[in-house]
Amino acid sequence: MLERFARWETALVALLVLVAVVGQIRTGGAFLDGGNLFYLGLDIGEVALIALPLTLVVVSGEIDLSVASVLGLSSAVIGELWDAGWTLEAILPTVIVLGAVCGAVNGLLVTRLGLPSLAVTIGTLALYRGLALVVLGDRAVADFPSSFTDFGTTPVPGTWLPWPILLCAVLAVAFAVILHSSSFGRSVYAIGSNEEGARFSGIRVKRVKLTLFVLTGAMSALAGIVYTFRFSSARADNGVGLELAVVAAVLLGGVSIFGGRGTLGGVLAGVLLLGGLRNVLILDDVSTEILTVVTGLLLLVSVLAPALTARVRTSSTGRRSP
Amino acid sequence: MTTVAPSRARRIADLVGRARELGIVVALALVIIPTAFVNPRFVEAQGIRDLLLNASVVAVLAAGQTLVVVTRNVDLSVGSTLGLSAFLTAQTFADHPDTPIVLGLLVGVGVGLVCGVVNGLLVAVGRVPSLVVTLGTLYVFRGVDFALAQGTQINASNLPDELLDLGNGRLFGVPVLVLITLAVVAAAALYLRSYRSGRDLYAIGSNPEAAVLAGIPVPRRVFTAFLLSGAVAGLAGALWVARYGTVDAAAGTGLELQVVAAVVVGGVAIFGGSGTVVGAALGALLLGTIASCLVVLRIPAFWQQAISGALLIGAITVDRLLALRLARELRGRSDHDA
Amino acid sequence: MTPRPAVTTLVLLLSGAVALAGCSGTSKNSAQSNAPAAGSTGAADPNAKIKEGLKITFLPKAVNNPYFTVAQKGSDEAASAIKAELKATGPSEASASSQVTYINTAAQQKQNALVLSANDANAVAPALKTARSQGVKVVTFDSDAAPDARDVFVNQATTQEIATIQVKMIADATGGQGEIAILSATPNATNQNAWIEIMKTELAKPANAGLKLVETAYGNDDDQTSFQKTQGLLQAHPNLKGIISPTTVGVAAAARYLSSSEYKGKVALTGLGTPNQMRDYVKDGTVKSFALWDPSKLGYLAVYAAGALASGQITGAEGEKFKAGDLGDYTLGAKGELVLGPPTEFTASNIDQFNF
Amino acid sequence: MDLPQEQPLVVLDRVSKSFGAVAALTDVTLALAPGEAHALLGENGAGKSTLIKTLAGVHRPDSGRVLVDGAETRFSGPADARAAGIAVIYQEPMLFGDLSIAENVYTGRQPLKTGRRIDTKAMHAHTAALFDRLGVALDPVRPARGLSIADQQVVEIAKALSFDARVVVMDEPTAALSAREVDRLFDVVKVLRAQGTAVLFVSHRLDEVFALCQRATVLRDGKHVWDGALEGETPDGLVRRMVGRELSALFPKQDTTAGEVLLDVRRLTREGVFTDVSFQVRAGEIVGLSGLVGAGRSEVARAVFGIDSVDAGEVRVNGKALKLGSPTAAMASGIGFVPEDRRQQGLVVDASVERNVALASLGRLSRFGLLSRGAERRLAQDWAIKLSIKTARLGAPAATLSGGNQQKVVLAKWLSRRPSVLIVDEPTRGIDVGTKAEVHRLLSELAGEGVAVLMISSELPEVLGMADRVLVMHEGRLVDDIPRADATEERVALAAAGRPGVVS
Repeated sequence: MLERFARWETALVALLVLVAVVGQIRTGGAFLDGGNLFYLGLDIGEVALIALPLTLVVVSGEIDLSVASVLGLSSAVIGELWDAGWTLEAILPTVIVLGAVCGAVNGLLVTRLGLPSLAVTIGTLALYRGLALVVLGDRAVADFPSSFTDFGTTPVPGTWLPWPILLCAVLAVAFAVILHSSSFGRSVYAIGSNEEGARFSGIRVKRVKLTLFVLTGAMSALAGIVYTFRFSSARADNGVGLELAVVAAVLLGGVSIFGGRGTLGGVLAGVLLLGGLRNVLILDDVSTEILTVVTGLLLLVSVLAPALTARVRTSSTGRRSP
Repeated sequence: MTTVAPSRARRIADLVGRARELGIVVALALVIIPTAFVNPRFVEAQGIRDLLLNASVVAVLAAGQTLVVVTRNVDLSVGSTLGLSAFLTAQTFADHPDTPIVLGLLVGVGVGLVCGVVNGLLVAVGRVPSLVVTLGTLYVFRGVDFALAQGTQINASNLPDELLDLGNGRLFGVPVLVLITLAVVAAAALYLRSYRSGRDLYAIGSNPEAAVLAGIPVPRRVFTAFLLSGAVAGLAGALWVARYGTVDAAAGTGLELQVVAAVVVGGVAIFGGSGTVVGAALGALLLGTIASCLVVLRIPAFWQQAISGALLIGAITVDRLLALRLARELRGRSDHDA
Repeated sequence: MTPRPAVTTLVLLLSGAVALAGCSGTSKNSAQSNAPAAGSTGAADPNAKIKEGLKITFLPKAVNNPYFTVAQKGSDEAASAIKAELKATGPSEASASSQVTYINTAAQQKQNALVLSANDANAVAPALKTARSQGVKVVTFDSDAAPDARDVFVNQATTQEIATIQVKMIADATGGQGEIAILSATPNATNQNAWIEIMKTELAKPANAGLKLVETAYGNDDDQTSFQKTQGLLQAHPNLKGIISPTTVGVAAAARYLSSSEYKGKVALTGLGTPNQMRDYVKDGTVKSFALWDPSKLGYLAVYAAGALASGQITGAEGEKFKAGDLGDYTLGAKGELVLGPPTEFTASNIDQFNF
Repeated sequence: MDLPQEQPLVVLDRVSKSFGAVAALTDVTLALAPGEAHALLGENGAGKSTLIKTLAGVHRPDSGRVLVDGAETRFSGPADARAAGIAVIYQEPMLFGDLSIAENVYTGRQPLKTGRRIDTKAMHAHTAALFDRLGVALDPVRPARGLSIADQQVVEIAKALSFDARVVVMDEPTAALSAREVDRLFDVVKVLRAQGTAVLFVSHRLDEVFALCQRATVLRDGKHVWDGALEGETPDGLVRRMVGRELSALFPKQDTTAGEVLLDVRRLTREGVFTDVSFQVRAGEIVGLSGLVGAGRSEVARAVFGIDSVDAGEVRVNGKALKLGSPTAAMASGIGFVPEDRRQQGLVVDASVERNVALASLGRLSRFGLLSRGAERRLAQDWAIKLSIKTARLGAPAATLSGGNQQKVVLAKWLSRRPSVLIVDEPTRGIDVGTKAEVHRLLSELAGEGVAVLMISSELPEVLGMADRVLVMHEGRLVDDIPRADATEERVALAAAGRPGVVS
């Protein structure tokens, strides 16, 4: 029972509540205002979309730093194809497939050649962003019809809920089911805790990992679509640096960088906490630099706290086995 | 366990070890020679000097990063450390124009040391994965930098001429900055090759568990690696000021990925245990040279990043294939016992 | 074990999400134009007094850009003159979208006016429109947003003036003969691209027939990149005689490279720069002349315009007039555009009179 | 031989050490005198490893004292133990694969020249000299990666020689050595003893113990059972002390009649690992696979199960050809595999017991990819009862269980799939005697139900007691196939040493 209280996810939710309460007081009620929540939702949309599959990737013991570049590449391709006269109905599935292909390249390099995913995706981080520049160059394509850009700029009628968040919520349920209630998800955890053990239990480690990278690529492309419509601007440099924000959110959500541990709920709480804190601080006119520092500190706390509590726990009960 | 055909196993290992540095030198030649054909200016004195100067800051950082990476860790905060150190160094010179140059450089190194201590303590004592720690301090150091800078920029006109001469001056025709870089690389290489604590870093990265059993003070050594990486990044910050003369809070943003790329291209195993400082520095030179070549060859700027990325992936792939080959050779060689 | 079904489910969901985005074929050609501009509401009352206690947000491209730090000084002066409450805020990196959060926040905080320099004319437009619909008056300065997304644009000088003066300066410095190159900011920068277009027209004129533009490079408004791009330009074009850098970051970096290289004095440089950054290079002969407006005056005028808008003195229609404190009277041009005045040309003889 | 009478070099005095709730050592006393070779005996799990690690400074005792030269000493880490002159050679040596052999020998103690720089030349020369003394020809400059276990051990011994260790602890050093190598090792030990070094020798081969050692200490269940001179003792007597009961009480293999051939391995070859391995296992049969560590036994099992790829050969299960290189295919064909390394390969130790039990049955437990937790729990409960797995709750991480119960979880994972062929690799390593008997009974029952069991084991008594047939491997080849009636300790040992069928 005590363990349950000591869980990181519980701490995150408590922090979220704290941020909401303090934010509400400090901003004179502006924080929990529907309009503000709408903007908050818009701001975290892309990060949340990418964090979903990335959670699975990190739980499996790998990492993908190329996500923001896939987002940029998909945005650039949307712009280029739109300029070439394609219909959006054709462009969007194409772009998602393209994202999946990008993910597959990462996945194949990691699983077939046995390369460390950190190094591979630092490489494709540069490669995909470079391809985005090759595709769209210095152009910015902005003349998308409002029937599509409204998706990124207006709430679901009658609510303050932004469309991307609705999409995100649906997908979050899907991903939560996959990670926590499917045999696939169970395999992901097993691989992350003990890849060798998983292999000895007949789990197709390579195939699972490849699937995760493909999913991440496709979701990053989807985030690219959302991003493009939200700003009604397709550019090659869309989302530069977003990978750090996503990784930070995933780690803050309590996913172990070594794999095998973490929950999707925790990650969503992490995304909300980072986004909410940012929103409160900006509303409260706290300067940008403090924001950066707070992000970094939260990240440090997220890994330090479990490490320290674990050490306190083991020192009180003693180590289990040699 | 009779004779192990020693010379052969050794030869293969040696070859693969050196193949990396050789490979980079060959790659450099492959890049430079055609470019020089198209545009002879590229290999004139000014062109060569520019190549070396462009690579020098990244090479210095790569030397520090190598110390960390061989221990199976990584320091992603170097870009932010450099930025913070660059700004504080520049501010010191701007506020006290009479500061002796060496003292100013020491300010930079000191700032880097402090950052390194923070990283080192968190990783070695807090026993938290370095990737996460340094990702966190990447934000924290940059935030502190922003907070201190408050949107100001320090320009060449605020800086003493002696400092700027350091960035642009030459000694026997070689830019001073390049000489400093060479010195840092040589010192780090010597440390890793010829000092016990330096060899310990390889041992830790090669087999952390065995390192503990062998009585190596693992936390202390890892701490030292981060400390040195921080100090080197601090020095790089001071050199940055000397080189560019203009510093604001954003200096060095995103540099960490370039540095990691240089280290990996230079043949340092991302999971520790092997690789040399010279290789990493050559990796930095190769990446910088390719970028310059593309400009000179008038390849559209947009292609440059894609080509660097492809190169990085190519490098680690070749590495991996070579390593597999080596492992197979060694396995074959030790099954002897006839 | 069978991972298949779970994954299939997800793929279906993903495609569903895409299908959700639209049903019939929508292409560039079939698309209708965007919704009409919000337009100005109500009529201007030229005699209205500027209200006291207006809440104005000042949003630069990025908070750590020295150019905007200077502009902010001017806006602070103007704000205290009209007794407005000015709040400066903004992102730490000048990315296309990072400003949107701050625009939303300004609307959320019920500010009376927002004064901003847009990182991307289109990316900020939807947020600005929403803000305007909530009663926030929007003034852009330095770099415009889509015209239907703001009330007034305070231009530093007309595009024509800025382009012309730079071509004139490079012609003077090179003697009107030889290859020249442009070192710009980011490839998407609205201002720079507009100026470069006009520069090209100017260069096509018979008077400038001796000048040949060989390349446009982008330094991304980053000191190091600009520095290295300058190097690249010089190596790629051995006969290069001059560089125009219409951005303060680029011109300073280029000057810094030239002054320390063998090209010093052989390759001319001009562009837009701040006197403090360029002083040394003008004095050591690397740069003969460069131009700029006074950013602090730009900020000053922008805040006055915001005050006038928020008080109903003007609405953004062409021909409306208002008094901008020490700067005197201004008249709005077409599409709600204000022009600060012609740029100042700085040379060794006058540079010491300026400090910004 | 006279017992040395001087003051002991090192004494462990009533040392206790526990990990969590498990007491690994209780009041154990051990004294090592100069010039003696002292055997440390006990079954797997008796506490030998913990005792060695205490001597090595890895573990700090919870109570009791460590005396060096009569003075109480505290080792705060391995470096302290080494400084006190204690060298430990682990069963599977811990070398730095990326570093050269010479550097492995001189880690942290490299010879220096001016400016405190490492004198590489001297280091290589010293290492070569050490290898000369040991009579081996290893190249000091080559990297340690890829060395055979025997060679790695030589490196470790050279390391001990290099700092003139006064106490050398050898943890089953001969397990992976050929007879000639063992002779050479014994020569080295004699040299060490002549220099006044104390050698603590851990081995399961009692003939070696009697050949080499003068005194012995026997541990059982973490407690000191006996110590004294070996003169006058018999192997049987020692085994009784180690086991605490008669041998016949163990290994209850029922007699069964062998049925169809279920597992048929034909000319399986993985280059550099094993060559041309062919054998069959029939329904109801337990086939022992014996041989020295490193002879290729586990590697054959891994290849059959599809973990490693093979270069030639085929495997048929129940008459059908098996797609090699795919554990999934092996499982589908009815093979179950309890691997050698329980913590690394058998279990996901951080995951709960029920998840571990269900791990190999995920496909059967889910519909449309969605896992039924109820079915998972029922499966785990069912098997926890069948195998009497002792755990507080099924949701507890597998890491919290004792070794024996962990092994039962691994068995449950595979048995729940109802395999027709079960491969077990060292099924009783490191588990207590009681559980060991349970595992044996279980294997016997399975065979009785018609399962074909292939059992790899390094414990000869276990193999001899359980197996219907014993296959023996030597250096990657199958060298002997001995029916139960002819299987004697001597014959198996000779075959394992590469001299099959030369029983007089």
